[in-house]
Amino acid sequence: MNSETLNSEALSSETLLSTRGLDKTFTLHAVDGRIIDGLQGIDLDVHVNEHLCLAGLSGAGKSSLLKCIHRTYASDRGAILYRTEANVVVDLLELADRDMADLREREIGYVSQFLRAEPRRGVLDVVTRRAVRMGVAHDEAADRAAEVLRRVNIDENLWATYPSLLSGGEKQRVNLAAGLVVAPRLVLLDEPVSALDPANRSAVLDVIADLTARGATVLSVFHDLGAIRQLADRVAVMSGGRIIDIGPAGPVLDRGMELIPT
Amino acid sequence: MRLLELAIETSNETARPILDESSKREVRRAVLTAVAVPGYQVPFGSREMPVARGWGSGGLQITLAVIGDDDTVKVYDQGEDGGVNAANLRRLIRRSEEVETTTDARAATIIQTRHRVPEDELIEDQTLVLQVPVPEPLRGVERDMNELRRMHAEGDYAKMWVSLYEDIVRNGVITQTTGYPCLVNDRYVIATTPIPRWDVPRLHQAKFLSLFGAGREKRIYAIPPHTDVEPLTFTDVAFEVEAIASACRCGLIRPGGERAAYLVELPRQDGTSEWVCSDTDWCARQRVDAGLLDPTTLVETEVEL
Amino acid sequence: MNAPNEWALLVEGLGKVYGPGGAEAVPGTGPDFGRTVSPSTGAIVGCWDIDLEVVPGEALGVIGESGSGKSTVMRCIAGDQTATTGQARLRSVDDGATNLFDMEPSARRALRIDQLAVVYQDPSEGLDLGVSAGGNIADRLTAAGWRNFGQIRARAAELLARTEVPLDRMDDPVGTFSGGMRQRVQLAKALANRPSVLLLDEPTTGLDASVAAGVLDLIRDLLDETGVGAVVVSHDFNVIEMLTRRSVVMHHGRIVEQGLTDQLLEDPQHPYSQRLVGAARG
Amino acid sequence: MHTDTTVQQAGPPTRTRRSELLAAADAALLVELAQACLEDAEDLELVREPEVGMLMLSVREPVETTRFHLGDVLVTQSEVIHRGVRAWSMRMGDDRLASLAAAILDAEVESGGRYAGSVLDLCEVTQRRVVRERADEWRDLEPTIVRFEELSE
Amino acid sequence: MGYVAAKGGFDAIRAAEELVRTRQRESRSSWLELDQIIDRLGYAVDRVMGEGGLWDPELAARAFRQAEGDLIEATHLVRAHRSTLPRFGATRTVDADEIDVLRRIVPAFREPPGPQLLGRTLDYTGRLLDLTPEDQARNEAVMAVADGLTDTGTTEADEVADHDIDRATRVPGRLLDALRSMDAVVDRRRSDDPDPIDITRLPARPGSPRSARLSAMARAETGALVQLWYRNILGPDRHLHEVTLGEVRHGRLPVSVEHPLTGEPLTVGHVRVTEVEAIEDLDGVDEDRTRFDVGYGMTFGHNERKAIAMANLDIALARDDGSGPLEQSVLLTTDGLDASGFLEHLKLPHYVTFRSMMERKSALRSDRVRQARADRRPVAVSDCEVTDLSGVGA
Repeated sequence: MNSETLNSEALSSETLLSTRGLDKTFTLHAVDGRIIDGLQGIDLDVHVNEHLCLAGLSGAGKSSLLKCIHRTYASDRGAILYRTEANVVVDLLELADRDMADLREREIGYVSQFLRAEPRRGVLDVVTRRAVRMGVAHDEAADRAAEVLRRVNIDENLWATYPSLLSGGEKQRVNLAAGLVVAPRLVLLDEPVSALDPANRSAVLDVIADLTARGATVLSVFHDLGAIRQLADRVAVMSGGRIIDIGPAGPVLDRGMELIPT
Repeated sequence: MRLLELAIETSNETARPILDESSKREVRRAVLTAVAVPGYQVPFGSREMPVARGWGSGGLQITLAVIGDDDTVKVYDQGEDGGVNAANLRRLIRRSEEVETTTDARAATIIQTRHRVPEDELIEDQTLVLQVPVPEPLRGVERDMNELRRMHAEGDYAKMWVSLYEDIVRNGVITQTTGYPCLVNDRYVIATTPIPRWDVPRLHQAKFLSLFGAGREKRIYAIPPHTDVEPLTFTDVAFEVEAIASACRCGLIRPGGERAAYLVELPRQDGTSEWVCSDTDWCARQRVDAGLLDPTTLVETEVEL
Repeated sequence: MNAPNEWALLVEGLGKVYGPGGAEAVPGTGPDFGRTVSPSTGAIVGCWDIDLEVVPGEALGVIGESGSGKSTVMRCIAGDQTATTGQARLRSVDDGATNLFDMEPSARRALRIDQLAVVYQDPSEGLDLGVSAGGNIADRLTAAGWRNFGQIRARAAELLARTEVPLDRMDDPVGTFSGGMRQRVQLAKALANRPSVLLLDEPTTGLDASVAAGVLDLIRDLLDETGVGAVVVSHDFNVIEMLTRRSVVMHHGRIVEQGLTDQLLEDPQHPYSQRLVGAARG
Repeated sequence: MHTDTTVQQAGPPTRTRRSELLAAADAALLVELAQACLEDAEDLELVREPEVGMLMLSVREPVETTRFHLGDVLVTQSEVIHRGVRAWSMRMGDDRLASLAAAILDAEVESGGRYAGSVLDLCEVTQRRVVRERADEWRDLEPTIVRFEELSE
Repeated sequence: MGYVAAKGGFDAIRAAEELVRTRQRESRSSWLELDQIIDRLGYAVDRVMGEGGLWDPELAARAFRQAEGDLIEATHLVRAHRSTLPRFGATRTVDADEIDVLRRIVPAFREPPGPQLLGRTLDYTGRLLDLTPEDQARNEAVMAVADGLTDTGTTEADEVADHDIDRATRVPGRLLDALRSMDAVVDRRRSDDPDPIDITRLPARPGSPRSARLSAMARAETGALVQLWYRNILGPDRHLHEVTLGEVRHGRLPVSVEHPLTGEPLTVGHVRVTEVEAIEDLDGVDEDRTRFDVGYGMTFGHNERKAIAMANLDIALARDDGSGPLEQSVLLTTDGLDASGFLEHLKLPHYVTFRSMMERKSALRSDRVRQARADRRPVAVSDCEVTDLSGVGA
């Protein structure tokens, strides 16, 4: 991994993650090799312990950016610099697959709106096992799982139920619980509350708000302005695969209302 | 000079041994190899004998090959010198080679046998020749010969162990009856011909040489004197021999008695049975010693042909 | 970041040609030519130029359609087939100094006892169906020198309990078991002597969906618990997605793409990978 | 080279060819003639008593052009010194008397004995018989050849 | 001094033998002459020679008569007799091309190079059991012989001077060579000349070279080889394709040795053999799909069934290269003596082993073992597990 580590000075001390000139296109080989633009020249700094929301209309490239950072998407060019817990700066795009996988397991979490849980496991089990896999002893993991499930309003009656039998909203909350039972250093949130009713939505937003309070850094995509207003320290507005505005949440939101869904 | 007389006079027709000299040498070479690698099945160019394959042709070839002028031969089958197969083989050996025969295991230097080891304790310089119908101990668990060869070469006897494990699981005891598989010299597993389990412990660290001949399968193997022969058993499941369940007709053997011998059953039509010693010559001598039998009523060893 | 992990299994330049010609059969085959049959010799190039690396506790996926060569790769590593060229090394064998392909066949087979275990799609390849579940495990244990009946039974029971085979079926012939249960016994047998690497060839293919899910769950847990390095060959993306973090995609006997499993499934780059994923997910 | 008892040759047969013919000759005629030879010169010494044994028949098959053993053939061979000349014979089957006789007759010719001419006559008779038998056989076999009549203009 | 009660068994054997001898000597019918058997029961004689692995019609006829028509017993007698005979060595290698044909058919072509020579056969004739009254048939036979004596229908040697033409027809080229010229077969001719295996001296085991397989099949029991063929064509084993026959020949091969005094080769006589070439359609992945391959069969005497089965098995074995179970079946289960001897050994006394089996049966029925079985734990049945036997017999 040495070849991929950079001088820790490559990032300023307040920056956890920085994308530099990040491009992403999709080549559709099945459609005459048609190329669709995704991201173009994304330069974005995410500060330590901030909650940065990506805002913009559907198709602006918000999710793509999260996935490129998580390496679920393969970027075309550019760099994604990340300062690890050990204070080493690495370019995530240059990282070997296995090292990226390790980093994902320990530091960089991605929580989508969809639940992907092992079938035939109870809810509590699913969340507990996630914590165990991240190095928490089993009993403590179970305690933490119970706690986070309570916080996202999953009724204890459902804890033994298979996630596949839950409603869409319940699934989303279980997914979030699993993703956050051991908070990663960098949390990538991709529309985590899209299917929630107001009461549950509020509970989940509280949990998310708590992430930064506990020291995590959050880069998120929400489909509604309310969540952004409640959570974001800063907002980056995207359009056509570019970042067109970035700054403290209030002013940015005021400037660019037409580019942000309500 | 009459040509006809000359031709008859020089005829090589008369007194032809049933195994020619070069064949005997070849069998002896195989025997030597077998002794050098205890338990290893040595392939040899088994010849056709005047008895059918499966009727002792392998044992017969060994006996004829190793026999010397000074040897005294005992041939018995099921422990019985007068059994039909034993009598026939003894006659063939005597016709082919000029040797003495006896029924007394103690007096014999070569004992050809089927299914039994003598009750007498054999000593150094005695050779036991066992007739083997199926020399492959693993045949019950594997048929493919290439695979069998591999298993022996690699000492891979897991399948055999599994069959013993399964036996205990299904039956509570090991039900393998005769020909119990034994590990020789900590290397090769052999089939102990179909001798009863009763006889198996006598092969372990025996003073005598055991030679196993399988004529149909064309293999010879050996247990040299003072060789470890261990029946395959789990460390926590004892190897057991056939129980003595009844007293024998000769009156010498009974359950828990001080003498022991392998008994065979003589059933009667009504479902009851009598029991007798399988080793008849040994039994007769025991009875004479015990004063139960008048030796003069017995036929002496030599049987005219 | 921590020190680089040391591989448990390393495969380099593995190639397998069925039929005449050896390496000479290779030109003109592969994804670029859309064929595995050599135009020069008529031989079939099962796989070529295959590099793989697995660290302890890691599962690597091998994805591809049937005929893509993925099972050939696995069988060459397992020793069921003879590789035409290349190397395979296990950390647990001579600290990786020995190329398994150079080993004597007998030594190679002995690896299967406690170093390199295989779970086949068809349980009859890994199990003796006429033998009980316990007996199948006893096979591995006795091969490794176990000779105490009670201990063998205890260990077999422990393994079967772990793989969720009801203990009251322990003494029944595996042939009387359902497909899912057979697969669990196969797993128990494979893990009996704590191998360092486990090869899984379509381990849930052919099972009912719900049964497959259970077996998959079990495999995932076992991989987590035992720290065994694993290669998972499957045409089923759900299996790969659930068990592996990294994968390779095979086509016409070559690796056409490799990467993080979720990236291969969500943003495949190679035209073939796109077609494959599109067909399965579209 | 392949040799064959049916091949006709000009002039008196070579010694090897003579052995072939004596191997094929009628046993009774051989014995009668050999008896006469012995009465003429009673110096017979048996180098090798007539012995019945086997020869492994080695065949080269056409597919791989490799050899295999088809089986054994029973033969009888003898070797004698008669009239100071060493001679040998081999005949098919268990035929000790005729084999011994054939060896004696070979020596008789080789040593220029009184009956040399008779032996050569016997060879000639045998030669003619063998050729004739084979021709007879072919005469019987030849009609069993399948022949298709082609229709043609 | 030992004691024996052996006379019972021995006397019984002798009495049993006497019953056989008496019937053989004192039968009401007349003595069966060897030449009668050789002339009139030729196929039986050929089978005994082939399966006995020893060419000598007279010995085979003798064995057949002594065995009272039991072919396997006759084969056994011939084989056991073989064991007593010295072997002088091997003949000079005879090329199979030297066969002097008595019959030759080529099913693969309408008009092959060389003749379609039917020879002496009823293959193409409806066969009905001939129910001509005995007396009439015998008279006809006697008349025919008388005719033969008066009609000197023999050809004079002079008339067959044109001998070479005859020779070309009687020793026709083989179809295999024609197929090679057409480039229709894979060429398996080897440039090395490995020494053949003598299966009568070295046991043939899987992995043996082809020479061992050919020898084993040449000696195999005809019924066993035919059955192995049939079961593999139609039965569950499926190792064989049906072939097209290239050559089916019956003819004579010379027995040739080196003259010890002149050093030149000579022919001491002939053996009759049946020879078959079987043309196989190759369809394996690593096989040449554009060509055929050929299997080979040859056995002593006239026995086309066996030679055809052998040729088809030969090509099947060549194709799976000793990797399959077929080789083991061919080498180890087709010998008539092995199979029948093993089967018949079941007639020998087995009461020692049976008693051991009975003992386990009663052990399994005992309460202690029943309970152990229920508890899934092992148990000892015998009270004398490993008895110390020292001193018992003294």
